[in-house]
Amino acid sequence: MTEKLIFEHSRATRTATAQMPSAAVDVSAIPEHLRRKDKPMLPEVSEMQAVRHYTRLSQKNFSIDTHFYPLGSCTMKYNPRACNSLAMLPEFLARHPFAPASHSQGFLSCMYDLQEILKEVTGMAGVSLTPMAGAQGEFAGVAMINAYHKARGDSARTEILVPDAAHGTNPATAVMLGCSVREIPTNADGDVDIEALKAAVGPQTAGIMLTNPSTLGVFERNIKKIAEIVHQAGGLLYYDGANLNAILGKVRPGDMGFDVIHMNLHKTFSTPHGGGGPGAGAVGVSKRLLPFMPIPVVGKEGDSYRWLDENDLPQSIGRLSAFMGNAGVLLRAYIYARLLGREGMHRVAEFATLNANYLQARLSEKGFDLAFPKRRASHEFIITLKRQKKEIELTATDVAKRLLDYGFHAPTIYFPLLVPECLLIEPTETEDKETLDSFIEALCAIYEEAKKDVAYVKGAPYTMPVRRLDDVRAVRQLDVRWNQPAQTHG
Amino acid sequence: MTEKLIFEHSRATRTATAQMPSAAVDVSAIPEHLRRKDKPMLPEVSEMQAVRHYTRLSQKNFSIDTHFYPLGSCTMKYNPRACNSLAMLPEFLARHPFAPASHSQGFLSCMYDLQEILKEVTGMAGVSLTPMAGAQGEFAGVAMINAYHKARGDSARTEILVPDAAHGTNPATAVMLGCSVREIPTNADGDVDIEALKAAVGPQTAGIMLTNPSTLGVFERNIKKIAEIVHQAGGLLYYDGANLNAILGKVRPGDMGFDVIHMNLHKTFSTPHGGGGPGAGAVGVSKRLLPFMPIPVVGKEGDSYRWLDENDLPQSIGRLSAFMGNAGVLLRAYIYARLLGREGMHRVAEFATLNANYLQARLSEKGFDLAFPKRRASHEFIITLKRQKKEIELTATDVAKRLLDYGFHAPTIYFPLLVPECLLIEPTETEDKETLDSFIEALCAIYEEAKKDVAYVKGAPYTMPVRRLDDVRAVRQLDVRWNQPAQTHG
Amino acid sequence: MPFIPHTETDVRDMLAAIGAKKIDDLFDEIPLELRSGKLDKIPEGLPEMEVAAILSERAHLDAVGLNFIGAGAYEHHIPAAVWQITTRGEFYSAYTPYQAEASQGTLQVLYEFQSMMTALTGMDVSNASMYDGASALGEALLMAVRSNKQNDSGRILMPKTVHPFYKEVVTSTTHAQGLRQIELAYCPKEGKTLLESLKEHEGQGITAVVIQQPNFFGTLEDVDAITDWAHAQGALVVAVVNPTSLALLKPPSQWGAKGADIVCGEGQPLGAPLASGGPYFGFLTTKMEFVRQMPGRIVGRTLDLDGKPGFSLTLQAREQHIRRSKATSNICTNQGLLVTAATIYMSLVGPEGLARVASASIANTGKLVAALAAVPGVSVAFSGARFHEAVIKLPESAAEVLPKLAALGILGGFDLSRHYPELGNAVLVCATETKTDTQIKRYAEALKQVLA
Amino acid sequence: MPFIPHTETDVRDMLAAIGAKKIDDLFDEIPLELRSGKLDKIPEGLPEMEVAAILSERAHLDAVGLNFIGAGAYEHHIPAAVWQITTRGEFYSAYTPYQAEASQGTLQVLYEFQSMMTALTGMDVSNASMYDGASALGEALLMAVRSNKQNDSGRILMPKTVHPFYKEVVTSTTHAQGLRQIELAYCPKEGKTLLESLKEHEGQGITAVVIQQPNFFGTLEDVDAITDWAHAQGALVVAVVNPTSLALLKPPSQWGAKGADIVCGEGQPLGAPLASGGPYFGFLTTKMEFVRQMPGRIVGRTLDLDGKPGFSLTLQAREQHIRRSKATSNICTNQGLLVTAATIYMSLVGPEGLARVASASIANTGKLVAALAAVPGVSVAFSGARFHEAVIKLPESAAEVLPKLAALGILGGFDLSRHYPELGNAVLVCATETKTDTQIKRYAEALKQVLA
Repeated sequence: MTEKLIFEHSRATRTATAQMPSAAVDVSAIPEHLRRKDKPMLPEVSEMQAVRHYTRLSQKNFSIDTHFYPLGSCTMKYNPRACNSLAMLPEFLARHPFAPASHSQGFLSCMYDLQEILKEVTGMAGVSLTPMAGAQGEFAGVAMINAYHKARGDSARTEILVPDAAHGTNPATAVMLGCSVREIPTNADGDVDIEALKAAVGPQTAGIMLTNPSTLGVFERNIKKIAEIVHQAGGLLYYDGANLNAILGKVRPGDMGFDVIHMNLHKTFSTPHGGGGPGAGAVGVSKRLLPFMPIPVVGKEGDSYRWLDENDLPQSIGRLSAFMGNAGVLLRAYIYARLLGREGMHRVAEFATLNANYLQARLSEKGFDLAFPKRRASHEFIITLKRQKKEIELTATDVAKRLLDYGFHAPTIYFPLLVPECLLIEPTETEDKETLDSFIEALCAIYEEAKKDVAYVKGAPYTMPVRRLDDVRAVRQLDVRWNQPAQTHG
Repeated sequence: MTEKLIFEHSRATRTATAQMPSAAVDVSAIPEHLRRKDKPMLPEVSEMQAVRHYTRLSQKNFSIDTHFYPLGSCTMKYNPRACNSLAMLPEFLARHPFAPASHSQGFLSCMYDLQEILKEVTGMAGVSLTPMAGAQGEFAGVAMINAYHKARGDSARTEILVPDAAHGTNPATAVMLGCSVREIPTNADGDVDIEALKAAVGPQTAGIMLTNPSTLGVFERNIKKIAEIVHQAGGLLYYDGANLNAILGKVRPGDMGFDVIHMNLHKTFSTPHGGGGPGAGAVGVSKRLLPFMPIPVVGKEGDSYRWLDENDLPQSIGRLSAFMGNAGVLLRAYIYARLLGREGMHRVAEFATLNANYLQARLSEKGFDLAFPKRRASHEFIITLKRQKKEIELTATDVAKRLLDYGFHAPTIYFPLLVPECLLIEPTETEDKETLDSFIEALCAIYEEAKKDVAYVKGAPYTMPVRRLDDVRAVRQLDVRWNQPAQTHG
Repeated sequence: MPFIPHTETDVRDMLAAIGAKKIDDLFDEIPLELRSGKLDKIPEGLPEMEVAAILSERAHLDAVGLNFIGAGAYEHHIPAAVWQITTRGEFYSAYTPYQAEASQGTLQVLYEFQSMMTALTGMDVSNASMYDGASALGEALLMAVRSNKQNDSGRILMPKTVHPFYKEVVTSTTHAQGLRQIELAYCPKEGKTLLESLKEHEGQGITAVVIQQPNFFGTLEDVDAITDWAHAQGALVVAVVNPTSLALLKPPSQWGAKGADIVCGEGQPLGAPLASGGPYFGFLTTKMEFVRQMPGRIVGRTLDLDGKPGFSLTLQAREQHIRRSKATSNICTNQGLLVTAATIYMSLVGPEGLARVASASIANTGKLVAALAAVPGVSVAFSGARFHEAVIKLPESAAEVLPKLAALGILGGFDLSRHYPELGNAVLVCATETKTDTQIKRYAEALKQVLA
Repeated sequence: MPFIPHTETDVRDMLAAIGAKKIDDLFDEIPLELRSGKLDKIPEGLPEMEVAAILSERAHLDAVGLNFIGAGAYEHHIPAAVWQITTRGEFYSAYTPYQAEASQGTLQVLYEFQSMMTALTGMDVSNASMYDGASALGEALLMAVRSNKQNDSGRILMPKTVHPFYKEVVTSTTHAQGLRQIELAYCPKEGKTLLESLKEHEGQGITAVVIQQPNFFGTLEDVDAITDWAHAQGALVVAVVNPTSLALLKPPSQWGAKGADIVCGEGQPLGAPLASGGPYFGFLTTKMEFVRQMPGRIVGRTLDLDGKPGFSLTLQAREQHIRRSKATSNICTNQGLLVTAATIYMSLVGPEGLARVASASIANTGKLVAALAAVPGVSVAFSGARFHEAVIKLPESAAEVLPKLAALGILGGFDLSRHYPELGNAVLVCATETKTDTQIKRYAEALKQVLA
């Protein structure tokens, strides 16, 4: 059933009275010329209308709490409910970001402990929690690389190397930091082309941004070699920690030779994705980058904790948010880390990898083409529908949309860009075997449907609140806000 | 999509590990012959499996938060979300029922205030909050009537009068208290047959149980007369407060001459219905019944509050629950009362009645037959499909089921028993006019559908998780618990 | 006007449709002399912000101490998921599933709940809940009278070791129907029902024998012997059990040769917070032969028009809205929301988790008893095997000691002197899995200090 | 193994399907010398019950005082419904709506949010959120450079009255792309930007002028004059606004003759708790002509195959996952959950409620200022009209006074001495609608006591 817009429930003077202070509005303190004359077009609805509207809207979402959601490279795993309720304890919610240290020891101790945990799992020398998302973590990472070279007077290093399989954020970030970007090709097995890398490095190399396992779902086997090449050329290594879930407890970026890493805590540490955020993109650094970490960082002196700021880290790349980033997300990550503990962390990568390899093996057996058939899956893997597209015009989009009808969120499609008609599938460790088996059955069933009548599959989804949406129209006839019709309002 | 049973997700040794104490089980303290030998068949699932299962199940419910729910005599109005969050403040949740008064002043003060508020709105002399539902409130009420007569040595009074339109709980309650029940007929306009009442009263009359407005959705106009007749005969008047939402702030049971009343706080005071409870059935009494109130009651001495028990009320009818009833429900009712306040309470009945009369007028205009066309609706009213059943075999059940497809919960059907093919419709004060208009349109549309093809309507619902269920089979092939198939467990 | 969506235009249009001039006209059937209208003592309505401030302040007044009270309400860990899901609007704000097709969520939860309760108790059939444990016992005894065709005297053997407030509730709710409780004594050394005390009731046409396991003192009763004796006498056995304990204790279905006939109890330990005593829920299970005598809602699985399985209320012919004065009980509203919480709780802890909760509670109570008994002047009352409660004897009156402990932040237990004066200065204590060694030590040290 | 559902049987079967002997074999592509495996410093995993105990204890350490700090994060009442709905699993645990058909809930919320933010700011188009207010300002300025074809120098006029941490974040995030901030002085008497200070920048090819309204001191700026000056210079106007204030203050679209060009700000006042500074969300709105230079997600309404309206992400060609190094920004994750909360918040308070919140906050801050100024030695720094913050001057250093107030349970404000040493012992204070007269009095009395 189509849900009206909240504005369509709006009627002039209708209010959720319990949500308004009792006193009438008095604008006498505001100079006449600065006053608002019109009533902003916010909805005028009753409390129940708002509650019912948004409750009903929520039901139109797929989510981890309701569906298998194997969105590759997004690590959609179970978000423990305790992380939410404990991070929302009234005292945590009421704490002002500028509350004095005397009123902050509880929160600061959690942040300090989280820094220590992240140092240990990544093998880095220091951690700053402040970046508010992966992309901001990347920004911080490249900014530190720049600051490092600059501090050494090495001002020629302005080029960032990026494998062509990288997340789009990598080159975008480098550009935001004034760097130029050079792409390094990937070979047929999914590894970085070492010869091309050798040819690319030089005195202009600021560093390389690398995801490992790569977005191709495979572990970069030449990582030591790459580190050697880049380091020898005077560049630094940046680790895009988007895929940390694949290696937690198995191998540490610090041990692989990386100088800086960002961690998507909303992936590996299972903070909620929230329909598009908030995330948290903590950064870890090797010793030589310690002075450049973004502020604030939490320090411990004796038994008490305090913020470290520009006085403590005068070479810092500075602040990335007005306060200290997504504090509540960080609390959730900390709670998750305590629930998991050492053994739990080891098992994350083990079972994420087990699930991915199981799916990969079974799907291959069922006749789907793997992008990298000779490789182990990491925590995710890719199937390509190149053959199906050629034979019966079945596309990745078609399969994705039809999967929704089978009660599964679609995998990531058309990413990485290198693999045609690809589905990047990441089951995560929290899904059970029965669910994986049902997913395999669904994919096989869709393939059979398509063989019989591809048009039917192309018409999917059929059971969602809407059918396939016209994205071209969305751009051409841009409708990005509600316009008040004359009759219903004011 | 059919949702498996939680047991079908179960696998031996699967656990939600974070929910278990760390220590392994040790049964050495239990004598061998008292130990359990088998593993109870509780589900063995992961935390996410449980969360996903019950989240998905929840989506299969209609509820106030998602749908218009005009279930007559159930007062399905908006349950303010603040009532939930404030009643669940950690300190309230952690308080043990036997915590000493020194650790209970907050909770006790809320209960005391609620008693006072309920006294004021009902015009009664005293209130006890302890009954856990309407039916237990009725039980307490009749028990007090019995205790009153007994205390006066009037042991012959063992008959309870009940109008034939009464809730089924009324006669059932009287019987549980060892009384006999005599039904009093209702006249064509929905009022009690006064002559029949006169004929029925006598030295055997313990009292009368009356709902006003009655379950027929109309106000009993002869209430003063009835009170006079019963009181003169030596009986007491019991007010079934199921329909208090119709009269809040307009007329008080105490002023109408009632001796005892129960209030369904989950109706008038908008505590949640919770899929079938918990409710709360506080009782109010006139002066002469004060000594008999069920315990505990909250008393105030100076600035402090304490429980009153059998020492304070030695003639009490006793305890009805191990502790003090549904405390958390009472807290919610108290919070609601504070949000509403005096003005808000006046408006409850006004707008509940406005909505009901509007719906009644519009439906009548659209050709539906009212059960009591000459009467005002109270907070609810009845339409009867007697004519439609005769003409096109359209039943109340058919309309109810088809309404679900239109996105509306059905009204109460086949109650009261006196009116054939009836729909008892209670919109409540929290629904907006647009919703009422859509509901009218839906009823009209269904009628039109039925005129064209009644079989189609009889096949409804079509859009729910299941189609119409076989209730006869449910009784004949009783399946009231899951039986473990041999292969999936242990 | 909190929660009322009507604009002035709406009101005007609606009154016009009705044909009334003003809202007050809609009340013109109420005799004028009855119209009150004033509610002077009701305070003005407040915005949510101000009500929240008042409630927070009051909540803080109930400065919560370290709780060692049990006595029928037990502090257990409740997984965060339980109430986050239970309070979802679709569970929280729905009503009794009268329209089954639009209530499959609640109905399936209830069916799963019934399955879990029959699994825990070992019985054939469960209802969808009662108000609380005490009222469930009342209903169970009324049901026993209806079910025991051989002995319908209404005479009930009621051990003194049964929760005293349960006995009071049974009196309040069953006395009018002629039920009479006959007390059974307990062994002053072991704290469990004296088997010898049964003999005097042989041949008396007893309708039912109640057995609470563990009993109010936390002690384990000789359930086999009492059950077999009762059955030999033609009496039914009504078991009152703690559901947590059933993870480790023999289910009532296996008591004696034939098992208990009706099982009831307080469901609170399964996911309901202490919350000042409610809302909790009672449970009731029985043998299939007695199902039609069972009060309360029961959910069954059936098929829809397409042959697809679904759930609905069943056996409604027993209930008051159909049978009116001939119903098995007047109960209609039950504790559905709490049952939802309990069902989620049991799914999350599973059989192993519940066993660990029970085991850790036994262990902690053992530690607590040892720590308290080590305080000079304090002793343990009973030698019988116990679950997670115990009676300790103090050298001074509990009415003196407990407030002093409370002042130190320790809620030290339930004072037994009113209900069991024969035990002297006795207190019932409890330490569930939530208590740590440090906290137990804190109690012992506080007691030492208070008694010093 | 928290959160892992695999049984031993599952593992065996899955390994068999893969053709591996043990799980560790699946990592055999990782060079052996890199395999770490030890995480010695990570504590053992704990059950939820124990983690809850630890977190509760820590939360209590942050003994919360009566808060009079604002400085960019404001304590407002948040309706209970907001977070009860926002944390529903379907909002909480979904991701970016890549599959629009299975994400209509989130998409419609975002569309409604965009509509509300354009309504509040008066602009044509809004994105679906940025990380926070400070980073939104950085993005707004980068956007201004891309948008201002006439003046793309990257020279930005930045009043000293803009939040100092916003300026720091702008430096951190835009410096590498060549943006340079040029400071504008403020009037020491009125506390707002000196219009005269603009003159010296005429003809300098300024790209954009930033105006924060109300400014960091809580004072209202002469937005019309500055806006008109900027436009006359060919500069764009980037407004930084408090969304609550827009219920009463002229929207940026109406500043001067042509209105601001880009509007951004911190969304926290709209339903996000203080929560140690995050997660909050930034908002960004602009004129339609600049939409393709806007960073971040944008949701559009379109039609489905059946012609039925629906929502999807649109204008994705601007974004990094398509344009990579040529994207408008690297931002992808935004603050969707907070936007959900804000959208529900705005629906619940509506235009009248938001106006009352703003009005009550102005009134309370007025009362607070009066009460504090009555304390001997304390004065008000500025005479300009203000919103809900004010600068007060103390007779002693704030670094001395504030901790003493904190010890009395009063969080007395933000110490301005580091960023504005010229103001002496100055503190920025705030009293929103949540503060009562009693609480304001408590602050004044505590200050009196501390200064005595």
